[in-house]
Formats: sequence, structure tokens, C-alpha cells
Amino acid sequence: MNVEGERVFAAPRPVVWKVLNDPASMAKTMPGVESFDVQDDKHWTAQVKVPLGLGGLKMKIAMEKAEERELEFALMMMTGQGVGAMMNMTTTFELSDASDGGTKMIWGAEVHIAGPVGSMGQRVLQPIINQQVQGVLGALDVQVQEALSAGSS
Amino acid sequence: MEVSRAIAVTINGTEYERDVEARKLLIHFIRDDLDLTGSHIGCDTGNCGACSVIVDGVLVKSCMMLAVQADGTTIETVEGLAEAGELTPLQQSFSDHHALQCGYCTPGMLMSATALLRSNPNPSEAEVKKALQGNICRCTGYWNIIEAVKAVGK
Amino acid sequence: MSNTVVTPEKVATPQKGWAGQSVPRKEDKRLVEGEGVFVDDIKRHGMGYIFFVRSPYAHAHITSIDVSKAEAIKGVYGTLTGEEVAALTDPFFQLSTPPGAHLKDFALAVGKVRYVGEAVVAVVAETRELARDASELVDVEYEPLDAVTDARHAQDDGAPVLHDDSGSNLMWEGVYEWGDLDAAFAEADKVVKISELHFHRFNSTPLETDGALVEFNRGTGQWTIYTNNQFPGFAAIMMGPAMRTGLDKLRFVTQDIGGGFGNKITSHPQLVACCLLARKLNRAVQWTEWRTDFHMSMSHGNERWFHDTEVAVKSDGTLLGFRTKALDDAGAWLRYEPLGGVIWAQVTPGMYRWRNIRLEFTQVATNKAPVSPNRGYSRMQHLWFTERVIDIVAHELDLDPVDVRKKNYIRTEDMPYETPNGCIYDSGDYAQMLDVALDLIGYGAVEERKAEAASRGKLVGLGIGSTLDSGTNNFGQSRMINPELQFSGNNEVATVKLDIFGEIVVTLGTTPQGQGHETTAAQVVADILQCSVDDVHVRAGHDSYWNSHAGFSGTYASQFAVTGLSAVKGATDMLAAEIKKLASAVFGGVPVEALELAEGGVRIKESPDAFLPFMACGAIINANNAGLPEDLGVTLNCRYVYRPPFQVPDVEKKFGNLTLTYAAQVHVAVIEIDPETGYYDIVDYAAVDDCGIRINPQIVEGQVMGATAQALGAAVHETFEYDEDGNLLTPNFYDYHVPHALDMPPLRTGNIESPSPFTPLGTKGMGEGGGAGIHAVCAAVQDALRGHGDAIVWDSHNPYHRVWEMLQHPEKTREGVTVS
Amino acid sequence: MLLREVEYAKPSSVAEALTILAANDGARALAGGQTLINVMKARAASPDGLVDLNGLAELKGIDLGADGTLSIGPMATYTEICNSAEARARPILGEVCAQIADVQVRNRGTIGGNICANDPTNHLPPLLAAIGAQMTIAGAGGERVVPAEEFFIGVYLTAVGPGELLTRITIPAGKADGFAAVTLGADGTCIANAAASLNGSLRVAVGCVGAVPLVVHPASADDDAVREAVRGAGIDAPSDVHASSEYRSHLAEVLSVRAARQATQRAGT
Repeated sequence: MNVEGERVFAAPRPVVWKVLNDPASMAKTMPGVESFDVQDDKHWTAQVKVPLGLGGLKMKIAMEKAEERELEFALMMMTGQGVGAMMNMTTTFELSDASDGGTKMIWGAEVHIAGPVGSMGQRVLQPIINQQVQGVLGALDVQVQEALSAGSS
Repeated sequence: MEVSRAIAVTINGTEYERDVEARKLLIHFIRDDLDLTGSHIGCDTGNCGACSVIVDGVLVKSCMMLAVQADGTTIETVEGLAEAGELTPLQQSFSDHHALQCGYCTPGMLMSATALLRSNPNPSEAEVKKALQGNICRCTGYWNIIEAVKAVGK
Repeated sequence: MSNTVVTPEKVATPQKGWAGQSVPRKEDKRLVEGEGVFVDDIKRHGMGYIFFVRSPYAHAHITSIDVSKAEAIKGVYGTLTGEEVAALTDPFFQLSTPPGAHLKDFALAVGKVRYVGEAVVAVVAETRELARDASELVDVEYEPLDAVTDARHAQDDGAPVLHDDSGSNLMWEGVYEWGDLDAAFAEADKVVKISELHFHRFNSTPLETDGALVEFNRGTGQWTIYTNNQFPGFAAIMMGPAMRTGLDKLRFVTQDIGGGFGNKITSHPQLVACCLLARKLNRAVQWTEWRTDFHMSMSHGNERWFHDTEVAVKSDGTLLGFRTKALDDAGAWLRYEPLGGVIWAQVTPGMYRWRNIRLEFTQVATNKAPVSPNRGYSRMQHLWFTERVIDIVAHELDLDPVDVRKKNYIRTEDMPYETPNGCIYDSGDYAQMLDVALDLIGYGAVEERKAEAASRGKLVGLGIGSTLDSGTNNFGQSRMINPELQFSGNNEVATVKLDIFGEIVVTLGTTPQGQGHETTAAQVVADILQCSVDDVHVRAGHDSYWNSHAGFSGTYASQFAVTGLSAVKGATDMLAAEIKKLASAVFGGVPVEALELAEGGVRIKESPDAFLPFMACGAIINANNAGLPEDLGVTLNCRYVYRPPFQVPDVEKKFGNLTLTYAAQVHVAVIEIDPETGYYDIVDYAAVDDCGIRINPQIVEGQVMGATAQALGAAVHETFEYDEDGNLLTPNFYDYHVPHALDMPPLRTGNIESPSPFTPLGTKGMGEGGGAGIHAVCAAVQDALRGHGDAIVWDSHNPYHRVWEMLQHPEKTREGVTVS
Repeated sequence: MLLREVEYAKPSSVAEALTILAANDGARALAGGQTLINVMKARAASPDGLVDLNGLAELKGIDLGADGTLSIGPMATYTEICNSAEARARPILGEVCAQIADVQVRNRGTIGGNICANDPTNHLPPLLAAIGAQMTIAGAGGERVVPAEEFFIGVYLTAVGPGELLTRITIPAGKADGFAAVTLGADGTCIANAAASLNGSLRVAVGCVGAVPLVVHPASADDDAVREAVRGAGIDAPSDVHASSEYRSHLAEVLSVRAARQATQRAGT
């Protein structure tokens, strides 16, 4: 399945770029992160527990920044390994200047679920992923603002 | 909170006391711990009803209940139906109407039908079908099972 | 329940004959009391529970496997990986010629996974729960590959190749042609072309899934395999060579089996894993397959496409012949395949008289679960095709489907009928069966029903499904797949003995899964020995140590009523002769012709007081035999092997008799569609069956009902569908909806009895049915949509949304259908 | 089958249950278990602990107020609702509960569990949204009341937060309700469903087409108005093996109309 969208941040590109490339602040944007390790600037892993009413959906997520053009474009591969099911996600971020000095981010994610998820995968995981993505974007806003104020102070 | 606890259940008139893990399903407890293998497992999603038992007079699927939740209850399984080796009219009717082939779903079917006949001694065909909806049979197509249950009602 | 209770066996009064009566089943008492013994009920001291780590990917290289974390857990007994399997065993013998012959199929995935759910590692632990816990700690690194899930694209350039050893996804292909196609199409007034038809993937989902408990005896090097495999003979010939051991080291034991329907024939890979673990860990190991495991990995029915079909027909509906290309989707491995590539030919012309037929069969591999026999194996797909063709031809030429069938059905006066490919339809009266079925359904009133439904905004349709259930394989047909194969004919074994206290003990080679063999065998024995069925003890289940089996022993392919009961009859006739021989000696040389069996013993016809009860016979031979003539030659323990009269087929011409008997079914369905939603109900249903002489009519009717219910489930709901990544979308009963009691339509059954001239008892194998319900529902849907877009039903699976789509876009279904 | 290791507690009061939930971050309430235990069998979601609400009398009971308001304990089973004389004050409740799954599930499954699970295919989320139910949620900070429309947040997510419990479901008086569904086999899992209530103005709630029930307020109860309202809501229904997005969206309209017709018919009687 594919999820994609557009977001405008009230901050210049370098700030947004910095946040997107800072594992620490990225970690803060992801739901239910229990631990986060940085191997190098291109490889991170995280233990997350997606909070659900029925109990956490535990996943070990490995991220690799496969491609980047400074301040413009980044492509990340994520592999999430839960029990039975695997999630492979290719995410792209494309930054450009927005009119009011802000930054426009066009993002997209191609998600593949593998395993005995059945139609639950189609019917349930898609809404859940949409939900998580909205959460991430919201949190990203916060991180960008923090980075902005941190930078200005 | 505890990962295991001691429970006491009475099954078919016999009292059992065991320590069980909280995660153990009632059906695994009945089959593996108590070796009452009449109740079966045919799915892993609570659909098939082969594990149906009667807990404190209520028909349930024992794969959707934890053994620890059965603490202090009285449970009836298929092994408890026939008294003194004498088949119940329902069991006899299943045989008379060829309501079983491989016999794997039969224990659950019998428990569901038993529960029905207790609350409704003379069920209509529609009532029988509705009462057996939670039990899957892959051999008979249900027609003979429905006849067998109706025959006991009459 | 500690008090001991003795319940007297009910004594049945001797009848004129037990055969032909609906005798209550001997199996029932233990089953209704919950005292049956199914494979998961068997326990051993210190046994370990197996849990398989399965692939989440449809296609991937296995780059590494690390079991150390799992093995470190207290209570974990050990693991088994593909590498170990590859070192300890040889690949399973392949039935196919190249390219399929090159597959290297092992008990666990080696180096690569090819479908979601393929077993990669086996973990054994003290409890079921712990084994699964440990399985989560097995680290398997995968390198995902593209998957191919649509057989139509399996041979595209650049399509992912499952098996490098075979070079491409083509597994087996063969061309079958009989008669004179050119002449047929030249003679035709019309040629109806159908570009694509699709028979979907499903199986019978027996309620009990596969399993085994395996013990290894280090001293004798012998494995005892308690399992619910329904064809131990086949498992043994697959497992022995792979495990580099003699077949006698593999002892198969079954008792009660919770349904099989063919789906339990190909569990040999898992059984090998169990055997290796029992030996490696030196303890009994137990494997129970859970429902989701079964759906993902076990025995899907063959999915088949029919492309570029051309039908030669006269204006009056006389069918002359057809050409088609069958594309069969085998899934990831050839476990019983490519036998499906010839099994269909048992029913080449369906029930019709066309003589000119060409079928190009191609079987490919895809990243889906391996297929295996499923009730109606391979013939159901082909019979669905012929029935679809009949209804599409009738529809397009504006003829009545009933007339077209009656005009083209093979006639009873032509029986036994030789088909274009040399199969002999033994007996039957298809036209009469159709009349009976139409009568049961109230055919006369159908037009009024349609009008009444229309007044409520509903669409009513009537559909016919006429099919065959060919029984008792001639395994020589396997040579049409691979001339090198040394299989032909068929056999089944029974032993009948008179024990020391006169007990009649019958041992079968079969592995019944609910077909009531203990009962019907007793009926045959009781008639010959002139005793009560209650005096006949038929051993439950199968044990290869009983020495009562042969190469083809098992319960599959609609054959017990022929092979099993003929073996029972043969052995019992031998015993009866021996009893008379013994009595003749005991009575001082009275000729055996003067003796008769009666009332549980043998007596002199003229002076019935001279009576020797079976008990005395058993006692004399077994325990009191001094002074008997040296050359008496009586053991009262008789083993008989029934061998059907088969020849090896002509492999070149693909010609010969492939099965001994042809039971027939004609079903009629009436459905009512809600055009707003596509939802429909089967509002009336009639099933007429003819399987020759019925030993136990109630059991036969039970089989007819069961086959009908499974067909209706498959027609409306049941499907194994995959997404483009190769994930199974119906991995359990939550999404794979099987019919419930509320889903069943009112059913009317009828039968006619056309004895088989080729079998000792006039019986025919039955039980599989030919998927008649699927054909009938497809035809009924097409009939209901007539005048509402005239959609053509092209798929065997028609859930509500497909019916709705056919109403929205009938033109899409008509694109591939032309008449010239 | 074969759950992950899990802790278990059987509190004797709601207060105790809340304390345990508050003290154990990963713990979840166990109601009927007819969804949760199956999810745990798949080991898809795995709570660290289960707080068993069975046997808490405070969470049981079906009471009918003088003004016709129904107050239902979340641990009331479907069977209890079907058999309750009080529940008949809102007939649609028992009618829909009788269509859920099968006898065994109805004997154990609860109204609270059904809406707190909020599986998109469940019957009760759209029904309670349509009939304007109110949910009382208790937590360390006391009780709060949430209307159905705000109760459902996402798939398997509701306003009941960590350390909280649904303690009461309040349903206003009314009889003019309707429900329609297309299910997988007779009385099976919903492929799509819709509930309607015409007590005062018409309110329609559609299930199976999104993460939460879609609530629309048609201008009138006639077919076109209802169809318009649903169409106008811009449904983006998920596809699965049982239905394409297009088919689900179509069913949403058809079933909404049927539910509205039933509601209208009952309003007339």
C-alpha cells in the first residue's frame, strides 16, 4: 500500500533537514519507541511498541538511509520485524522552499506487509499506518519548532 | 499480577486442582493437563466450535477463555454426557441420523445441541440452525445434524 | 466416572442381507462419547512439542539462520534447520519429467523460501507454548525476491524463477488430442470461442489439521509414526528413499482421522522433519499443525485457467468437440503433482458424446502454497470446464441448457461407453438423473418463481451441474506424465480371521476419515459368513505392522467400495471356504458342497443338527489341532489382495482405461440474487446420485451431502487468494468462510442405482462428487443474470461482490466470448 | 492457540482494577475476550498483563430509567442484552446483538468489549454512534462522559486511555432505529453495515468503511437524501479480499438507505 502527502513547516529548509537527519529527534516523532540505537549516520534501529487498545504491537525497526541529496531529498528503507509479520517500508522526503520562508515537504511511503496477516492486513493495518503517519508528522512539527527555538536561542 | 496461579475446577463431576500459567487456554488445560481429549481444536480464531464446553451452565468456546478464568467453575465436556455408559438420546440420535462422519466436530456439536435442548426442549429447524452456527462441520453438510437434534426435540 | 459399567452389545436380528441396509455405524459410539483417538490425543512420556518457524516472505533467499538464542532457553530440547535436513536426507523423488524433475524438495526450506508459511526451522520444547516462544528467538535473515503469484505471468520474460534447478517456472506440459479436430470444426455450424475461464484455489479444510507423534527406536532403527496422513503407502515411498531407509523402518499408525478429503496425502515433508528430530533428540516428538499453518502451507486444490477454448457445435446444439489450453498453478512445489496433469483425463468428455478433443496442459510453479489432491482432484476442475462450456454454448446459441444436456449426454443404451481416450464409463443413465433432479426442484414452476421474485426486485436463476466421480485409479496413467514411472494398476488388502474364541476379526489396509469402513466391511463379512454385523470386529484405523496393506493402500480417490470391500469379500470368501473345509474334516469327510454357513457356524444342509459353531472352528485350528489331516491347509486367517482388471495405458496415444468405475451426480440449484448488492441465497437445491449398488445407503447419502456442502462453500465463499506480494489473504476461518448450519439451503436428494458390471459387488467408488454444486451455482448465477446484462460466468468462485460487478459491467465478461 | 506469557489479575472492584491498570503500563482490561484472546493467539498484539473484568458486578446490569434512558454495564453480554426486558426499550439493541457471531460468542462477548475493540467490522460501533449512546469512562482523575461520535478514535483505539475503564453505556429513549448489513455468510462478519436512528433528526452511521464509524446527518429520511449524505461524506473505504473499495462504498449507500427505511417505518408505528 502507498501513503503520501505534503506538509509545510514554518521553518527554513536547513532546520527541517537537520531534524529529519537527526536520529534523536526522529526517535521522538515515532510512536511507542522503547529504545533507539544509532549504528552510524546511515543506519539506526529502534524497538517500538505501536500502542493499540488491544495491547502493544511490538516491532523491531531497522532503518537505512539509502539515498540523500543534502537539503533536498532523502530515501529511507525501513524493515519492521514483528512476530510472523514483516513490514518493509520505503520512505522518501522531498524538501523545497515554501512561499513564506517555510519548507514544503512532499513525502511518500510504500509499505509492504509480509506474513500471515490476511485481509486483516488490508482492512486494519492500512488505517493504523495512516494513523501512525499522522502522528509522526504532528510530532515532526513539534521537533522542527524545538529545533528552530533551540537554534535561535 | 501473576504469571501463573493455582485453580480448582470440577469437570464432569471430578474436581481437579492444578497450577496453570495465566496464558494457558482452557482448551489446552482440558486436553493437555487433564487428558480429557474429547473436546477438540479445529481452528485458531474461535470460529469452529470443536472446543465447545459448558461452564457453569453456559455454552462457551474453551479456546477463547483462559484456564485461570475457569477457577471455581463447574465444567461439562462431551465425556460427561453419557451416564453409566448409556448414550444420551441426543448422542443416540446423532448415530441414528448419521449426523457424524469423521467425528471431529461431534463433541462440540453435541455440547451446543445439549445447551440448546436444555433451554428449548422442542426447537424449530430455524432455532436448531441458529444454535449450531458456532460449530463448523466439514463432513456432513449439517442436514443430518439438524435432523438429529430436531428428532430429540420431538 | 470411576465405576465400571458393562453395556451389552445390542444384538441385531439376522436379516435377509446386511448389504443394502443403513446399518448404524460401528464407529459412532466412541466418537459421540468423545473417546475417539485423533493424532493430537496421543501422548508419550517426555515427549517434545514441535513448532515450525515459517517464512513471512513469498520469495526470498535465506542469508543466515541463528538458533542459538532459541536453544539456550531452559526446556527447549533442540532445533532442526534446512541445512541439517539437506545433509541428512536426499530430495524427495519427483514424479515429473524435466523440467519439474529437477526440483530439490526437502522437509524444510534449504537456502530459499518460496511461499509465505514455508517451514524454515523446527523447534522442539517441553511445552507447546515454550516451543512457540523459542521459535520467536530464531533469527532468520532473508533477502527478499520478487514473487510471482499469477500463473498467467509465471512464464513471462523476467518473471521471478522459483527453482533455478528447473531453469524456469514451467514444471510439466503435455498435449492431449483425440479424434479429428479439423473435421469436427469443418462440420460445425457454429464455433463458440471463450478466451478465458478460471477455476479458483480452495480446499476442503478438514476440521482436524495435520499432525504426528513420532518415536524412534535406536535399537531397531525403526520409526513409529502415529499420524493422520491418509495415504501412508504414498508417504512411505516418498519418505523411505529420502531418509535413506527401508520402508519397514517406517511404521505408520492411524486411528481416527478428522477428515481428509485428499488434503492429508502430502504431509510427508513434515513427517520427515518429525522423524529426524525424534532421532536427533532421542525422544518422542509431537507436531500439531494449527489452522493458520494449514491454510498457508498445506494442500491447496489445483487452481486452473482455461485459455483460447473453441467449441465445435451444430445449430441444434449437438456438440462435436473442443480445443482448449489448460494452465495449472501448482504453487511452489510438486508434492503430488504433476499427476493433476493426467487425472483430469479420467473424465475427458465429461458426460457428453463429443468425440474430438484437444487439450494442451501446462503446469507452472508460483510463490503460493503447494497444491495437492482435494476432493474431486483435477477432474472437478475439468468437469467444471465442460459444464461451463455447455451453459455458455446454450446461452450464446439461445438454446435450453436442459435440451443441450439431454441431446449430448452419453446414453444409457451406449453403456459401457468408451470415451475418445479409451476410458470405459461402466454404467449410468444421466438423462434420467436429470429428470429426477428437475422433478425434485419443481422445474415446471421455475418461470412463475422468476416472475414472483422479479415483482420483489430479485433475480432468480436455475443451474445444472452434471458430473462424474471416477473411482479406483489405474496408476498406469502416471506414465502419461512420466513414461519412466513404474506404477500401474491398483490394489487393496484385507485380512479376515477366525480367532480362538470364534471372534471374526477384519483388518483393512485403508485409512478411513469418516467413511464408515468398519461398518460397511462388517456388512459384507456378515452376509458371507451368515452372522450378525455385531459379531464382526473390524479393527479401527491402519497399522502398517498389521501386514494388511499394499502399495496403493489408503483412503483416497473414491475407491473403498470397490477396492476395500472387494478385498474384504475376497478374504471372507477364502475364510468361508476354509471353515467348510475344516468342518468337512471334522464331520468325517462330508463333502464341502453339503455344508452351509448359518447362525454363526457351519452345518450340514441335510442334517442341521450337525453344527460346528465358529467358536469351535477357531478353537480347533488355533488350540486343539492334533489329529487334523496333514494336508488340510486351513489357517482361518485369510489375506486377500484385490487387484482391479487394468492394462497399462498406451502412453504414446495417451489412450486406455484410467479408472474402473464412474459414479455420477446431477445437481440443480435455484438461487435468488439481490441486484442492489450482489448478495444471493441458494433457495432450493436437488442432488441426484448414482453410485451403483449401495452397501449402506445412509453412509452414501452422507457423502453426497458432504460433497454438496463443500461445493457450495467453494462456489460462494471459500478461496485462497493472495495479494501481489504473495500474502495469503484468507489464512484462517476468520476470512476463509466455510458454510455454517445457517448457510445451508433446503436440500432434496434422490438416487438411481446402476450397478457396475466391472466390480465384484456391483458397487462404484464414490464420495468425492465432481464439484457439482460449483457448476450448478455458476450456471444459476448466469441464468439469473440473463436479460440483466447477460454476463458470462467465467470464474468458479462467485462471491457477492463479483456478482455485483457482473451486474455493473456485464460487457467485461462478454469480451472474450464470440460465436462464429 | 499458544499465547505469549502474560500476567493476570482478577480485581474485586473497579477501583482495584483501575489501580492495577494504572500501575501496569502494558496491562489491558480483559472483558469477554472474544476478540482480544484471538489477537493474542496470533501473537499480533500482546498485552503484558490482563486485568480480568469478569465478575465485577459494578460493570454488569441493564437498567431502564424512568425517562426511558437505558444504562448498560459494559460487561453485559450480547446474550444478556438479547434476553433483557429492559433492553427491549431500545429494540434494535437486542436485534443487532442477536446477529453477532454465534451462541458461544454471544454468551461471553460483551457490549463494552465490542466497542472498545472497535474492529472496523464490528456491529456495535456504528449502532451506538447512530443511536447517540454516551460512554462513561473512569480513570485516576475520576469519571468523564464521552458521546459515541468522539469515543471511536481509530482501529482498536477509543477514548478509553491507558489506566482507564469504560464503566457505563447510556442510551437515550427511542424506537425508530434501523440496521442493515451485508455479511460473510448468514449472520457472519460484516462486509459493510449501517445503522440509522430517526429520533428527532435522522442520524446514520456506516461501519466497515474506515477506522471509525462514519456518521452523517441526512437532510431528510428519503432515499435520495440519505444516499446523497453518504456519497457526500467522501468515503475512502479499504479494499480487502471480501470487497473492493468501490463495492464497499456502494454498499455503504445501499445499506444506509435500508437502515433509514427501517428507522422511518418504525417511526411511523
